[in-house]
Amino acid sequence: MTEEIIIAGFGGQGVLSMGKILAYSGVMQDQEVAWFPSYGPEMRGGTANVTVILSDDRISSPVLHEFDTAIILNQQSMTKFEKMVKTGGTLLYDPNGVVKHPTRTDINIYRVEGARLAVEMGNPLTFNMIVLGAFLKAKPVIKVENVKKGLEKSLPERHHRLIPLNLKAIEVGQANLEVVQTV
Amino acid sequence: MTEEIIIAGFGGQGVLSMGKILAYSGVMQDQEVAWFPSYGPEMRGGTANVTVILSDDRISSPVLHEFDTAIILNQQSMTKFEKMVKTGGTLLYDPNGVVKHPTRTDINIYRVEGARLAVEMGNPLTFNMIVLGAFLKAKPVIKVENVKKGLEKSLPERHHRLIPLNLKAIEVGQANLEVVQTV
Amino acid sequence: MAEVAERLKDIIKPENLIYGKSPVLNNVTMHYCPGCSHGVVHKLIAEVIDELGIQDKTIGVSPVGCAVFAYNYIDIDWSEAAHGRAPAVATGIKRIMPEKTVFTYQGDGDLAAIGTAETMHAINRGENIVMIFINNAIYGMTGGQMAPTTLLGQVTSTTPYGRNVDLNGYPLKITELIAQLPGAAYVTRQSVHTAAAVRKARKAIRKAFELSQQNIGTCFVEVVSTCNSGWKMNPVESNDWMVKHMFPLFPLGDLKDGGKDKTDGFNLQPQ
Amino acid sequence: MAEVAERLKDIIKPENLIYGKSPVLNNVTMHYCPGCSHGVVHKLIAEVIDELGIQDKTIGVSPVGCAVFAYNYIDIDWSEAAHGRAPAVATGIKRIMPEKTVFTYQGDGDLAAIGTAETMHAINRGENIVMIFINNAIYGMTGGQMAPTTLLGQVTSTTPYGRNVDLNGYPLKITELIAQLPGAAYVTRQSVHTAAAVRKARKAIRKAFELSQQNIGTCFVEVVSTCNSGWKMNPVESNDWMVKHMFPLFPLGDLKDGGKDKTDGFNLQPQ
Amino acid sequence: MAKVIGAVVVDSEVCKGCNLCVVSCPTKTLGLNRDVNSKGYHYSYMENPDTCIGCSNCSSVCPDSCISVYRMKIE
Amino acid sequence: MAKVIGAVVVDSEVCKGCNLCVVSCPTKTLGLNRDVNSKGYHYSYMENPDTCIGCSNCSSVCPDSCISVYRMKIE
Amino acid sequence: MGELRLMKGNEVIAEAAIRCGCDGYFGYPITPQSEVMESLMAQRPWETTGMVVLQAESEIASIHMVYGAAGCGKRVMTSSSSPGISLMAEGISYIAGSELPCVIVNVQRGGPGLGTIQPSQADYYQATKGGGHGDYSLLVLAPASVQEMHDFVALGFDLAYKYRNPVMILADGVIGQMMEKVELMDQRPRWTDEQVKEITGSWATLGKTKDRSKHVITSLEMDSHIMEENNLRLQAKYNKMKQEDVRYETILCEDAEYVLVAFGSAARICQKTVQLAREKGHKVGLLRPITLFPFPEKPIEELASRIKGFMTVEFNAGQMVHDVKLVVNGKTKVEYFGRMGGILPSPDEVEQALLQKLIGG
Amino acid sequence: MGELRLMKGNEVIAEAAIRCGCDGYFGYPITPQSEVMESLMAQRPWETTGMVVLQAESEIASIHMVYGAAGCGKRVMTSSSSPGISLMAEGISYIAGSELPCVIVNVQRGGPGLGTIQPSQADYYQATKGGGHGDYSLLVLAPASVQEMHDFVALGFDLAYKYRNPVMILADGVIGQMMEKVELMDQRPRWTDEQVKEITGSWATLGKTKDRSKHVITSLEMDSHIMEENNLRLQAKYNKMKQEDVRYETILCEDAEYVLVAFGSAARICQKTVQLAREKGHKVGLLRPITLFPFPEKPIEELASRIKGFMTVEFNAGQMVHDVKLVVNGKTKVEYFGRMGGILPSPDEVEQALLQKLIGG
Ligand SMILES: Cc1ncc(C[n+]2csc(CCOP(=O)(O)OP(=O)(O)O)c2C)c(N)n1
Ligand SMILES: Cc1ncc(C[n+]2csc(CCOP(=O)(O)OP(=O)(O)O)c2C)c(N)n1
Ligand code: SF4
Ligand code: SF4
Ligand code: SF4
Ligand code: SF4
Ligand code: SF4
Ligand code: SF4
Ligand SMILES: [Mg+2]
Ligand SMILES: [Mg+2]
Repeated sequence: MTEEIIIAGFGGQGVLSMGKILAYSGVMQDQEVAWFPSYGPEMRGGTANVTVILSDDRISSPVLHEFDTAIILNQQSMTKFEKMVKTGGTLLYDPNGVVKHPTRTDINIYRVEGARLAVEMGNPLTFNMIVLGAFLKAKPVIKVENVKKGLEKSLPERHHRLIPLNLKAIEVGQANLEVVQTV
Repeated sequence: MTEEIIIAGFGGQGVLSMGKILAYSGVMQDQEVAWFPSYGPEMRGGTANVTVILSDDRISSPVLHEFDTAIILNQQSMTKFEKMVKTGGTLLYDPNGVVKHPTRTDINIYRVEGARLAVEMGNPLTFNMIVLGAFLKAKPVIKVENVKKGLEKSLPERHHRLIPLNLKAIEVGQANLEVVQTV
Repeated sequence: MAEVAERLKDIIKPENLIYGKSPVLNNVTMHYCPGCSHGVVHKLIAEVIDELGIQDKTIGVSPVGCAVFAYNYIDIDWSEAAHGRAPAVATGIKRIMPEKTVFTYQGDGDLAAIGTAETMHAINRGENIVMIFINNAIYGMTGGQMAPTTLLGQVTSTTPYGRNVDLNGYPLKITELIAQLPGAAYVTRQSVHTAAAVRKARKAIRKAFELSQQNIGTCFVEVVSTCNSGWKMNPVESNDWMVKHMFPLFPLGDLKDGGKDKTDGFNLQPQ
Repeated sequence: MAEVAERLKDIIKPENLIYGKSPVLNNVTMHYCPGCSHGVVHKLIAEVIDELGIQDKTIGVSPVGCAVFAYNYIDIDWSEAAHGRAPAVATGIKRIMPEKTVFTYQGDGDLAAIGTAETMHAINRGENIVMIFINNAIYGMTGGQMAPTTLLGQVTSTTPYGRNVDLNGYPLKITELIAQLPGAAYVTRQSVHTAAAVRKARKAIRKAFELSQQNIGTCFVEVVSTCNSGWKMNPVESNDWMVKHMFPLFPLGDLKDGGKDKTDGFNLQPQ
Repeated sequence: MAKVIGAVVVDSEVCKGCNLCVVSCPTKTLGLNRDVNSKGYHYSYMENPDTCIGCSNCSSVCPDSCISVYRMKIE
Repeated sequence: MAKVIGAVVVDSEVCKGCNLCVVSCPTKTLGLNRDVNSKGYHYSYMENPDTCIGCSNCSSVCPDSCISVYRMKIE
Repeated sequence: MGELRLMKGNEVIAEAAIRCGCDGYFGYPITPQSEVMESLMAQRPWETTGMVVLQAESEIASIHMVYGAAGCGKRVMTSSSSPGISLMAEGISYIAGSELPCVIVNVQRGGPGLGTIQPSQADYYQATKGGGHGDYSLLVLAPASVQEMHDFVALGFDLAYKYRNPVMILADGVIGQMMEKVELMDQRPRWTDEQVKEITGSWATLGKTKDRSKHVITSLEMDSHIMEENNLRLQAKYNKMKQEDVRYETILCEDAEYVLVAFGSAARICQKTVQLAREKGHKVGLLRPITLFPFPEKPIEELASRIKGFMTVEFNAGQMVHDVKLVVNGKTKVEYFGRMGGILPSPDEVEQALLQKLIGG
Repeated sequence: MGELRLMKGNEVIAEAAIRCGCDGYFGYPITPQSEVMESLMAQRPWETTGMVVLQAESEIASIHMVYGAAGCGKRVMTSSSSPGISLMAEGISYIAGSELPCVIVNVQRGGPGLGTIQPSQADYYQATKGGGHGDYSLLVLAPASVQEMHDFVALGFDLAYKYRNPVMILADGVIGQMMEKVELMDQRPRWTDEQVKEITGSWATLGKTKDRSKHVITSLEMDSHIMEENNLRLQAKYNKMKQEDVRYETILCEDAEYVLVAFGSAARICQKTVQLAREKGHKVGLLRPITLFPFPEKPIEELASRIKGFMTVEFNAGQMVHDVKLVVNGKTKVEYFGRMGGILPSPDEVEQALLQKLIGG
């Protein structure tokens, strides 16, 4: 099994750390993983994206021109990455950041109202975990228990008290996945 | 005509400037010339030598392994350069600086008591011009009038008053050349 | 509501405009973080260039640091400089075109760490340039590492437990040293955290550029600044932190005025 | 005549020897020009190392400059340093082997021109090293070019008409700046032109090495020196010239004593 | 006595919502908007448009030069 | 009263004839030799061997450490 | 098995340095590798292993601090990115000339000049042909994974001490910023004073004791004949490296008709290209030089006589391609494909280039 | 005919700079080239032509002063020797990246490190393969006589402006310290403000007037696509140099069976070797690259197909030999002979090597 994922959005949306948790969870279930971010001084307020690869085999290129899954959190990223989803692949997006909704018919499309749900949860910082939950519902490539382990490993001790909140957010995401189309 | 000369002695003996005047004189008679010194921080009190090449043709290598003429002013230089005179070539030396006199039999050997004569002239700085005079007597590759012109060209204006003294020294050198052997 | 709109319409007329964007600033949104002091200082420089009417004779030297893109914002000719070398670049420009007004714009890492030699020597030669020094006690551009002016105890990404004198050395009060260089003409330390401070800083920058027209030595304006991203505070907190922690070590005010030193003291003794 | 010889024989006995060549000096004739101050300072350093019994724990850092071969003369372990970088090299050595005594030996070109940043920052960090600074107002090694400390009016091969402030800038009084760095523990300016001066200089060097054992900051000894070759005078004239021309700008004496500055002033304000 | 009244115009697209103008206003005229601009910043605006005295403090401290200040005397 | 007398030994091969010892001697004991050593330097020597008081001034200023100073008290 | 972690390439450099018993790190911030020093500072190894970590005032100071500390026989290192490495050119030449062992990490970004902070491999020449003056070579290791970032620190020190020569780890922004799973080595103790003395006691500046003559760390030699001997000694050392320490990896080269040659992260991309090409039936292999100096000449020579062509893939204007050509010496085709400015070609883009330049053409 | 003088190579650099109307020189002393600045200072050109001469605090400052002044469209230069050139690596990369014209003289001495002040050609790689980071090339001229030291200053500026690229004059201690007869060019005026504006007005920092948008001298570009374009533009320029500005000299190559390849003072020695060998009946010729970049590929390629072998003669461990091999590409033998450490081989020593390695072997 190899899952090649791009997560893309604004700098402040927790894109990189969502990728990190995903990657760490992969480690927890003994997979090979690669996490490769865009970087630069423009990250302040600019766009950010990260490629995450989970695989049972040795991972070759961290640079990809097509993805199994694209998780898209703003319009710029939609413009850039919709076309890079493999035929039959998956696109998950938060409609709040998006003006032009996806138009491809050869891929699975899901939505999650991450931003709105995060506000409802009373903590905008849960946004990325909600989206992660939705993704795991759409594509259960990682077991939630491994996400938990991943969180434990990746968060510094002093932030461990936040883990329950994060797991709750994942649940909310899982519960709120909307299917737009499946192929 | 090509004349390849090495002049070698102590730093303070005016070796480099003797070479310079020789080279400038060559220019005065429309020859090609090259003047190539040893250089380094060790020049303070250490040895100094300069290769001077006068030629009617374009000069190739400034680095030579044998010379038409060696003008030798101390023992170290004798040790180093006696063997580098071409067969049939010329070695001129000042015996005052030398313990082991030259022993080769296939070259012309001359001497000039430059140091002693300079003291006699009342000006140790004339030493190198005396030696130059002796050389020109032994090998008249340069006309004295061109040496005069060379001096005029190479000395800064304010030192032009020293030219007569220098020319006098050349005369003294010419008059005091001692022939040791000719082949 | 309509009444308010009416009233505003009355006021907001071209003839009532008393402060707007300087024409020497380009219409480009700056890449700086919200609240960054760089933006304020850029504005002041643009205003001064405009006021003095020297847009066509001013060459800026932009550094490596957060202000690396300064050339996108102030509408004059610019030369980039490698990290720390702005004073050398400015020297080259000014010496070769002495009729121009040349200024550098440098951060604390740039001016006081890697560029220390170039800074000290340009000023000691009395190069007739203006130097604007943005002291935000951190390396903003590269993500908040310790700068020469970082305070003892201050947390940065390379002093995560606070700067410690044994491990990291002292903060460097480079402006105090510069003020003693004979080639310095005018050395001042300013800030832009309040409107009053901004007005004083503008005056100082204007004075530096004015003096620079007289070729009387190097004019040096330090601006004690904030880097809220690097400091991990919001802009308002940053200003408070700066006032509380930085001002004691870097007190505002003029450090030198009146042109280069006389040469007497540096000459050979008379025969 | 015989009587004299007899008398001398009486005096010249091992037990009457009161001053001879230091055992820490190698038996190699130094390459310096006759009368060069470098030789005297080398001797003093050797004597101090001998007196303090620290030959086996002292590492010297030799510069690029006339003293580039210092390692041939003083019988200790040495590291070369690229031009100007001795303070960085010494920092590396001292930080990695804090139990050693580490000193740099640098000329004015090395320490105050190309090496300005390394000099200022090593001292500002308060590196626990000794720095010996030979200020002969010229680049001896390369044939007598202008140095940062060359006086205005002084003739060198790159200021053949005398140093001129507009063309060449001011002499740099770097020791005065160094004395203000908080990391400096002891800063003094000495000379070796008379026997009395030599004795004072030896004391200063000894003090610097002694203090250095206590790790209380950087100890810095400037020696105002002659370079008769570069100055184109004989050694005796050179000393006179130095006294007359250099001492007014570079007055002898201590500039700082008592260890690194307290850290209070450099700290964050208490909460 | 001549009274001075003022008003400001904030370029809300350029504003980064740093809040520096808000705290620098002596008359508490300004506030950050609940809405965000296209870059997601809560931009500054005249919360109390009546109180502005046109002192240009806000504009002075604004790093992004997005405030224009207008002032007029009224009798 | 105890008088102090001195003497110096100059390593004439190492001496570079710089003259610094000569001018530093308070008793004019030293002078530069007319002869030169193998490197061509007029080396320093005790011109007036009687006058040396063993003060070691000469040795202190010598850049080439070629002077050894001896001193003894005589009654 | 050692501890498993998910780490950034830059962070793992720091971790590996501490764990392999490195004595000191001297550096200056620059993107994309500032995390190396930041991680070290966060870990405070001076309180555990005793490792020294110092933020210098510049890259120049850093490299000369390394010079001083390496001269004491200690295992020290620095890291930087392209412009910073350029500033070290003089210092690196001194280190090579004085035969000091140390590790220098270059996490390359795009040049020339200030260029871009995006990844690049344009310092290949600088690393392998001596950016500084004079005849010298670094031993250059090119990691292609976070695991190799880890492994090459310890390996780098081993080789540096084997040859008394600076070792460069030539990484790039991709490997520096990427996170992968990495197996960490167990903590090794730093060399004890006794070990340092045993290993480096014949040359290091540890203080001149009565029982030996002084040690001098220097590259200076004014006697031309001795200087030439020094140069010859260096050259002999480089030849020895060529004999004993060439490292490379081949993937599917046995039956290959076409071989991609790529190092570092470009090789990672090519790995996938090989897969894509094989899926289409093209017999493509990959040769990945791990040591860029000494360059893997033998395997290339062997392949040259039996394959239809090589194509190097580089994030630069074509640098390593010349080293391949030198080895191939006309025996088969050698092409180059590359991108610059921080653009990373995707595996299929490389595949297309391969088809165009070699297979199709 | 111009004025004839007997001058040192270093001095003539200064003289030529003044006479060709150079606007500024920024430098720092280092043997064996300090006479360049000393001669300039003695001549006081600021009082005659208005040329600026400044002794900087270091080579780093020098090269960045050049950066600033060159950005103003002025014709400026610096000179140094090997270690000093290494220090300029970052600055040179910036100059190349910002496409600034200027002349940089390297009077090489032996390395690595402090090495020796004696002559060397060991900076060939540094000069031709980019000592600094990133993909860039200098146009490199290698003078073999004092006359060429003179001529290449003006030529260097012409080429620098033709390409908006830094030009390096790669000399060595032999040519720098040697005196030969030289014909000096007549004094040319410096460019007037009008000329500067005409020639450089489209890019130089002359002050932004209302009629144009601002000029920015920079090598920075964060957009990868634009950065790649910048890189491609540079590469196109280097290709143009290869088309239009290759310079070399051949001596007795028409009927040669063996050809020596040497540049700079090594070529002078080889000239005599050719003579010696011809006297003994060996058909030997000499190819002297004058531009080291762009390298004279065509003439070597042509010779490669008809001669029995090349031997490069270099004062280094064998650097240019690789460029010759790359061109020859296996068509004939390519040998190298060299000396290091400041030792200069004599013409007969080269002859012997030639006999041993090529003719005899
Ligand atoms: C030679 C070199 N070293 C390091 C860097 C990385 N770098 C870029 S900006 C900077 C320091 C920025 O700090 P400062 O000068 O204080 O400016 P600020 O961003 O704080 O305004 C550094 C280290 C570089 N670009 N070049
Ligand atoms: C990078 C570099 N630049 C320049 C030089 C040449 N150089 C050698 S010593 C020196 C200066 C010597 O002057 P100073 O430091 O005052 O020492 P002094 O010889 O006067 O004792 C210079 C410029 C060098 N070796 N390396
Ligand atoms: S990082 Fe700091 S200095 Fe840079 S733009 Fe942000 S606040 Fe300003
Ligand atoms: S040149 Fe000057 S500093 Fe150097 S040895 Fe001679 S006198 Fe001393
Ligand atoms: S102009 Fe003055 S009163 Fe009006 S909003 Fe701005 S700061 Fe407030
Ligand atoms: S100061 Fe400027 S950028 Fe900041 S909130 Fe006010 S208007 Fe917006
Ligand atoms: S010891 Fe004193 S008295 Fe004796 S020679 Fe020396 S200086 Fe003169
Ligand atoms: S001081 Fe020393 S070197 Fe100089 S003359 Fe006297 S003994 Fe000789
Ligand atoms: Mg800063
Ligand atoms: Mg000096």
